[in-house]
Amino acid sequence: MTWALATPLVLPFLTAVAAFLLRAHPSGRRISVAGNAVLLIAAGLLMKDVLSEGVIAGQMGGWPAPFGITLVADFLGAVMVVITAITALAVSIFALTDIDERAEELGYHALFNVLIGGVTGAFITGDLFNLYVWFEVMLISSFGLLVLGGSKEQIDGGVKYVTLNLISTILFLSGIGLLYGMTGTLNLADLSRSLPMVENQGLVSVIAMMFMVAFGVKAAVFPLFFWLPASYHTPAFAVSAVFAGLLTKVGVYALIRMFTLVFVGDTGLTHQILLWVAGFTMVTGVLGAAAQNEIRKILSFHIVSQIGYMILGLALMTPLALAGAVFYLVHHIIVKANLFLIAGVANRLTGSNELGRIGGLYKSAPLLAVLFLIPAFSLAGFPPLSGFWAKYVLVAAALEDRGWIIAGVALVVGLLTIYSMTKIWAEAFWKPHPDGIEPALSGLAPRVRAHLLIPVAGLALLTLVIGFLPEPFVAFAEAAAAQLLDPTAYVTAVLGEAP
Amino acid sequence: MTGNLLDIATNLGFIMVFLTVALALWRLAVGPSLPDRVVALDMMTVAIAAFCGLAAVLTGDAAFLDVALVLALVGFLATVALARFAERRVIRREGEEENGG
Amino acid sequence: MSDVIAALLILFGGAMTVFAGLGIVRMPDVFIRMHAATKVGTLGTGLIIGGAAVHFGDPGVVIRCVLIVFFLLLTAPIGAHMIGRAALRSGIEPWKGETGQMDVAKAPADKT
Amino acid sequence: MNSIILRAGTRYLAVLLLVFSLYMLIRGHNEPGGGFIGGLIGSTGFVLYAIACGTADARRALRILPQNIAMAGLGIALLSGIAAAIFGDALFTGQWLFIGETETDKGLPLSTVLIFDIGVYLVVFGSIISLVFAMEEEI
Amino acid sequence: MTDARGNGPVGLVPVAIAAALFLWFLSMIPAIAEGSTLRVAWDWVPSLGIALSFLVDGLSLTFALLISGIGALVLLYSNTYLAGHPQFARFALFLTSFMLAMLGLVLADNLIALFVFWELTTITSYLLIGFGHETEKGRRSALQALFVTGAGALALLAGFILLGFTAGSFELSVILAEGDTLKAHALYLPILILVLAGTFTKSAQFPFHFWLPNAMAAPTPVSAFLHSATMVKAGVYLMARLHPAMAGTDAWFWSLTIAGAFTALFASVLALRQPDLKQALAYTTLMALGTLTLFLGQESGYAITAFATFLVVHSLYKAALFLVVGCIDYSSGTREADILGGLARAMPVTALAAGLAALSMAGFPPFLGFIGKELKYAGALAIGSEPLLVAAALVAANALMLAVAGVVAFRPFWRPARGMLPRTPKEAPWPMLAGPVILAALGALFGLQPDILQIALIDPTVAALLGSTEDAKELKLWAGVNLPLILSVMTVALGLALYVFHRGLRAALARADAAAPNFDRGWDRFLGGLKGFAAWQTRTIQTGVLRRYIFLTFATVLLAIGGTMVLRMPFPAMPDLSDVSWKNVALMLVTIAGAVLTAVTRSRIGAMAALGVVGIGVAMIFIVFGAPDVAITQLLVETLVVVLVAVALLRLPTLDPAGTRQKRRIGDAIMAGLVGLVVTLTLLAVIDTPFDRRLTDYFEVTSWPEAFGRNIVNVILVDFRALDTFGEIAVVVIAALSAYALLRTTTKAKP
Amino acid sequence: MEALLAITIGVLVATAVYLMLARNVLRFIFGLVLISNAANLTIFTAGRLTEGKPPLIEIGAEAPEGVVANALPQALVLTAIVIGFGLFAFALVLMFRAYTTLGTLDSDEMRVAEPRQEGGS
Amino acid sequence: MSYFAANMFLAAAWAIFFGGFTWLTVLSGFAVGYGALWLLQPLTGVRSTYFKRVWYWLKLLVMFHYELLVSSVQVLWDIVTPTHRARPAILEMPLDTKTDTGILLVTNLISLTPGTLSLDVSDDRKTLKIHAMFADDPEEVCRALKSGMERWVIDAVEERA
Ligand code: NA
Ligand code: NA
Repeated sequence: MTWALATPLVLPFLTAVAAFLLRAHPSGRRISVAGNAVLLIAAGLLMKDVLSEGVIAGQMGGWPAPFGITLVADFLGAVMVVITAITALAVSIFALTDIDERAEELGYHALFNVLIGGVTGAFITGDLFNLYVWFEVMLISSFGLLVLGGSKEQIDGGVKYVTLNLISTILFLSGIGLLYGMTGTLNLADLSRSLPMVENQGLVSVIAMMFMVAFGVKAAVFPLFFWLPASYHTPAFAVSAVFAGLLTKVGVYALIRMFTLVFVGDTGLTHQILLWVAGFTMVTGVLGAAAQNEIRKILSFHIVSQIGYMILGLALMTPLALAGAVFYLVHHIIVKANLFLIAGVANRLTGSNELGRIGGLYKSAPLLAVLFLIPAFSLAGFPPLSGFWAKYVLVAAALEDRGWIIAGVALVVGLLTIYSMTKIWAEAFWKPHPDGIEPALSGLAPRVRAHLLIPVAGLALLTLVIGFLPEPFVAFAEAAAAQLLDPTAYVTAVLGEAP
Repeated sequence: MTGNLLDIATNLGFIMVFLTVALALWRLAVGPSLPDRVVALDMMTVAIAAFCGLAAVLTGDAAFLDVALVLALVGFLATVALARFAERRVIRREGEEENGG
Repeated sequence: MSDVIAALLILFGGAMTVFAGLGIVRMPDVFIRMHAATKVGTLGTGLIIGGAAVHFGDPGVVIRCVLIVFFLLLTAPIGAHMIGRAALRSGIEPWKGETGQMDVAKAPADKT
Repeated sequence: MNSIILRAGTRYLAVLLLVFSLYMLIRGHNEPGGGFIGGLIGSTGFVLYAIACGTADARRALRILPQNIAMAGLGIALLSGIAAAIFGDALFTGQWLFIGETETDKGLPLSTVLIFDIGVYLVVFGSIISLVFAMEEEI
Repeated sequence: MTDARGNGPVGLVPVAIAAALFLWFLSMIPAIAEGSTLRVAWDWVPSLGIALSFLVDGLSLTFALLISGIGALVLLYSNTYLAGHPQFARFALFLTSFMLAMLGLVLADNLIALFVFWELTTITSYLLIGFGHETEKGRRSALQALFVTGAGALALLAGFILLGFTAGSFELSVILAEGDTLKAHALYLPILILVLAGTFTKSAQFPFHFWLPNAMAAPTPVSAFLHSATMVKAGVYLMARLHPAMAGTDAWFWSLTIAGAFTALFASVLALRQPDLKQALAYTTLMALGTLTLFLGQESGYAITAFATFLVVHSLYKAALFLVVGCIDYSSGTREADILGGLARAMPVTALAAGLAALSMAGFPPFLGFIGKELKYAGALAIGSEPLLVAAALVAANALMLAVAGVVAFRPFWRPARGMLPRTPKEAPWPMLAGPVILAALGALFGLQPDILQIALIDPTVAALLGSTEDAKELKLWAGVNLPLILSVMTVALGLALYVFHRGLRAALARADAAAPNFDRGWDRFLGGLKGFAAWQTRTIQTGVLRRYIFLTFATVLLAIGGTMVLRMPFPAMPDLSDVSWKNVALMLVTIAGAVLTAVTRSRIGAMAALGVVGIGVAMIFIVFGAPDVAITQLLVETLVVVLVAVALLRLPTLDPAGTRQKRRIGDAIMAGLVGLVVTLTLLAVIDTPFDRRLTDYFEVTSWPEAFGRNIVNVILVDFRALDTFGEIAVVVIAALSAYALLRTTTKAKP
Repeated sequence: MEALLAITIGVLVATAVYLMLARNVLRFIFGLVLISNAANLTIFTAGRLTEGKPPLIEIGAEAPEGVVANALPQALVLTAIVIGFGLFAFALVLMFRAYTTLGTLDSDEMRVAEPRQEGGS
Repeated sequence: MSYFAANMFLAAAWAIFFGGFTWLTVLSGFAVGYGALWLLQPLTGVRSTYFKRVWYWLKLLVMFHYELLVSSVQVLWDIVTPTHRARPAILEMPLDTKTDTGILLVTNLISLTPGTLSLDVSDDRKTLKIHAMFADDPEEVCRALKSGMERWVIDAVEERA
């Protein structure tokens, strides 16, 4: 059982080492793809176990909890691992063409796979300090990936990304220290049991806020999101796709985990603040997007905006709302990663991502147009695509909870999302190319076309599947939400029955 | 009695080492030249080795001598690097801009 | 007995380090300050470590102490050389003594 | 760095640092030291070498690309953790072999834990060297 | 518009689908006419109570027949109209998809399923309106339609969700039975407002009407289909659908009546003002939608019968006229009313169809339009309050409609041309004529034989709305001399007068319109305002200045932690300083001195060395408190930090290069001090709590016996928490690789 | 004693924040070093302080004799120091690279990724 | 170096013979072994500088520490007294030492003895720059260093035919 948990964590690192040592050889990049394919299988097996057994936990090193490090997979953790593997596989295929040999020589595949390892680790660890370690693994590899290529934009964006994320990291680390000082433990399940026993509950709230800010930066919520729009449009497309899909969502995941499992003693304060944060994040993000004229900048601000939806689910803390947050997480990763990949294809065909300088894709690259419309309209929340269900569940949860205003905000932000998506559509696809060129996919070598379109089509297909057959996903999200709301199963799986 | 003497000596030793550190700190803050600051830092590094020796005596645990050992071997690396900086900076200043380095 | 020796070594070593400290504060130019730091400081630390060696007496510890002193003696002069060389090459004029030239060494102020 | 004194000193110091670092690595399980500290000390040897004699010489002395050392170290550390699977244990469960074990004495311990620490050593060693070399080569 | 070659079988497949569907729906008429309903359902998202359920009753069947029937004709028409167009395939795909979505909408029994289809019509219509996407205008119109209807749809979604919560189900068949509880519920008014926001935008009711005329940028068949018979009627359909559950309240009555009446009148006036035939028709559509809305506000049998009848009438003649305009455009190359003329000779069949449809539209007997109009007046007069006012509005609107009918369908054919036509007109090919002819003919047929319509569609529709067919009023050409007939006569007189003077009127209207608020320009202002606001907001938040970002981040930290402290935490007890020794104070002072020196020095090496002091101070703290491993590591790392910085500084400029005097940063200093204070207070509170040492106790007793190591710290690192260490070395490797890559990667030249 | 360290940490944080708010990114780097030290000390202090005795087990003993320093925070701090070093090294190289590429260390002048005309104040 | 190895071996054997490694056993074992080897030298037929070099090393160590002590006092005095008696100067001393190790030792030892500090060796290895604190007579300082410290170092480390 422990290996079902450990394998998805170990695989990316093995892949990274192998791909790095063979980086001069063509097989290096194939290892990356193969490794991520195996990762997907491992993630699937983990999911199978979780589906059949509920929460599963394993002690690394064989040391019992709470002394050794625990890996845990509940529904949320497992689905995040699966979605990570899917994204990683898609992006690693895309990278076959998108990443040049120079970057590979400098260790792109190692950076990428270690990033995936860090993300996976963050999703399945049951130990707070270990979570910090995986956050750092993720962070440092994202630093590397972000600036790989070394253009001025990348360096500039990198400076902002790095500085602000480092502040968050320090805050996280200090918070761990303080929490340890109060409870003497680092195990999340153990913290869940110990914290209510702490006499100074006000102090617990203070530390909770510390974590909220630390993860808030990672999740890019208002008013801590500056680093994201400053940097996400600068790296290679494969890189920004995996960033857009996964990175902020790890922050969201951490917020969900901490504020359902550990910090639930003062929801009147914490979750009320989260609600405000959610609203402002949605609005500022979507307005930020409306002000942009570059595809990836638009998409970047939308990441912020949609993080707000997920936080909304957490803030409401009802079964339906949490289910919405989980569903939104999964949907968003697929869709957003895909949109960044498509931005990459569009860039390759038209030579830019500036809306004013491109166009004509609808006429000459209809396949790409279809592939864009699916995630774009899904993001905008049009039915019957995945984003509709995500938004539907959250809005329903907000209305159910009599959160009229926040529901209204969520809906209006959805409308403005439509505005942004159609702006891209109108400018990049409908409008003729200002230089009169007709950018066609057929102009690409078949190999290149395959590398670019297989992942895009695959993710689009997934979006359609979730959209048209949402029931298993919704049911799963509801089950995951139930686990989050009642962490008994989680805690028991790690520590055994309460004494 | 002798144990007491050693305790007193060690504590005095601590005072003196701290005094040294404080003096070095003053030089470090004041400068004025770059090599002056480097000398001060170097002095502090050496003082820490003494500090480790005192800590070892005070606690009766030789583990702290390991710290001094590492420091003795590695401490001067910083001095070397800074000294090289001071030197190269001058070379660069001659070759390049006035206010460079 | 050994503790008395150790105490004396420590006291003497401590005094030496203070002198070294005073030296780098009081001496008129960087070269002379280096004299103080490199020699007196190293000596003081060496004595304190020696005191520790005497206190423990255990061969393993003594060897460690000898090594510490040895390493210090090996590295301190190299460091001093590097600083001195840098000072020399950055054009710091040595102070010529109170009877020779009364003004304090002209050290180019560190504007970096 | 064109200093005969430094270069001459480095010749001895670098060797000393390397040997010392291995010593710290091996004894780390029982006394202060271990893979991190060992790796850090070992790397300072080569850092010193690079400062004194230039990175070209230092790279020649090292022979292997430092990034490869670091990555290999990561692989070694990981494999030492995965090795537990052979014995049916969880990831990173230490596997011990005591050579010449008797009633009273445990004998010479060999373990995956030590291999892990060696991996840590290599990672720290290789990483710092590659970083410093690259930086040195930039100026 | 290209040659008439057609698109072969590819183009005919959609026609066949539509025709088959039409026939299938026809086959349902007998059952429905008998008063039964058909319902099928599949599970879709049972967890959320959402099913793919469909209900066929009079109302939905009427709509389904209109949609599939007109759909088949329009698809046939466009097969020729767009023959050879490179994007015909996607056009046909979108149009067919639209038709299917529309059918789903009117047949759905589940609110959420209905919403899904509702939005599908929005998307497909967006793509259809944007068919002329190469022009700025085409794109603008598409966005406008999407945005306005999309906005309404979001309100609608909220309304549906609340409706579902209130009724306990999303199934319409359940909700409609819950009408009384619903109307009594506190959420009734919000639900009504939200639902009407959706329907009014979709059906282009004032003040959301402005997108519809712009949507005429779509190819004419699209206009014929979407903007006459189907999509715009989705809102009307929904109001009708919910009529049994929601109608009967004052809120319902007044909002529908006022919006409907105003839209009808306002649109008819503007219709006359349009020089473009298609635009003119678009405004008459608005008028029709207003009228339909108006009737849905009532509950009387007259009104509902009028609604059902006019629904069919309008669909038939409006689709026909749009297609006729398409034919005119196709053969002559223009749609300008001021130029066109004398087409009757060249295009006799078209002229015939146009004439029939126009007479129906104008409400002359014996066309169905006449019956519709009579019922309208009867319905208006049956209104509970202010019937005359409503009737007067309708008379005016109908008179204008008559005038417009003349402008659109009489003038171009029977009056001489007033300018050169771009092409010599000739009759359009038969696939294009089939539609207008059949539709116009049906208008005449139903006028002469209203019973067919009454039994098949009108009665069941009325039954769907009012619960039984008893309230359905009879459709007949001659109902005797009554008030409606008198009103009709007045209408004709007024309409003819308007037609005669329409050119003068148009000029006057143009002047008046220029002075009136222009919603279309308002849209531009809205978008501009939105963009401006977005840009302002983004400029304010996302300044691009790193210092601001960092400041705000720390401000958030301060606010979050400090604020919570104030709200929740007792002030920490006075710390216990009894165990403080001078040595510890000295350590602290060294560390603090180093830190302060780092902050204030202007010398880089000074700062570096001061950092070294802090490192040394911290290392000494580790030594004093029994952490040799940590102290060694700290010193080694500190050394490497100094080395790295010293190397980097060789190429970096001074901290405050010449000319940039470092400003005194009092705000920053206050912020920094407060953050430091908060940290200290938190830490003081933490160390004031009792400490639980069980993890360490466990490590201490197991380290040697079970993990065979005497250095507990190392055992924790390589055994108890090896996974942490593994992650950590991964960080180290990647940091090195990243830094290496950063140094070696080449800078791309930027344009 | 912990209280004394709490004050020290507060000062370290304050100076670090002040440095991080400066225009010159090199100062940010210095602040980063300081604040990392503060965070490490926080963990160390939160695990409570024991003067003297390192957590080592004497030869022949099964467990440490008497009260020794808390080993777990030490291990955590050690990990954090090394991670912190990695992050620091990267950040330093990044700033270095920023200077060689963008020609400035003044963060107010770093306006390539978010140019003035669209975002700028 | 084989003599050195043999000597170490003898010292170790001696120490084990006397019951373990303590300072006394190891040092006395080294001394005894040295004597034995010196006596046996003619029998092996190998002429070696080993015996002389050990002697020179010892002499270097002793003399160095003596110098260290003497000059320390001198410097200390200058630090504690309010006036600076020092008359510093930078001297250039010609170097006879050729090997890197020799240069290292000479410069380090010069640096370690108070009053003098090696600053730099010229690129041609011919001259050493020294900062002397009490250079009332620079020639004399140079001569003392050459005949003292440098001589001892050359004797100890440099192979001479
Ligand atoms: Na997003
Ligand atoms: Na959205």
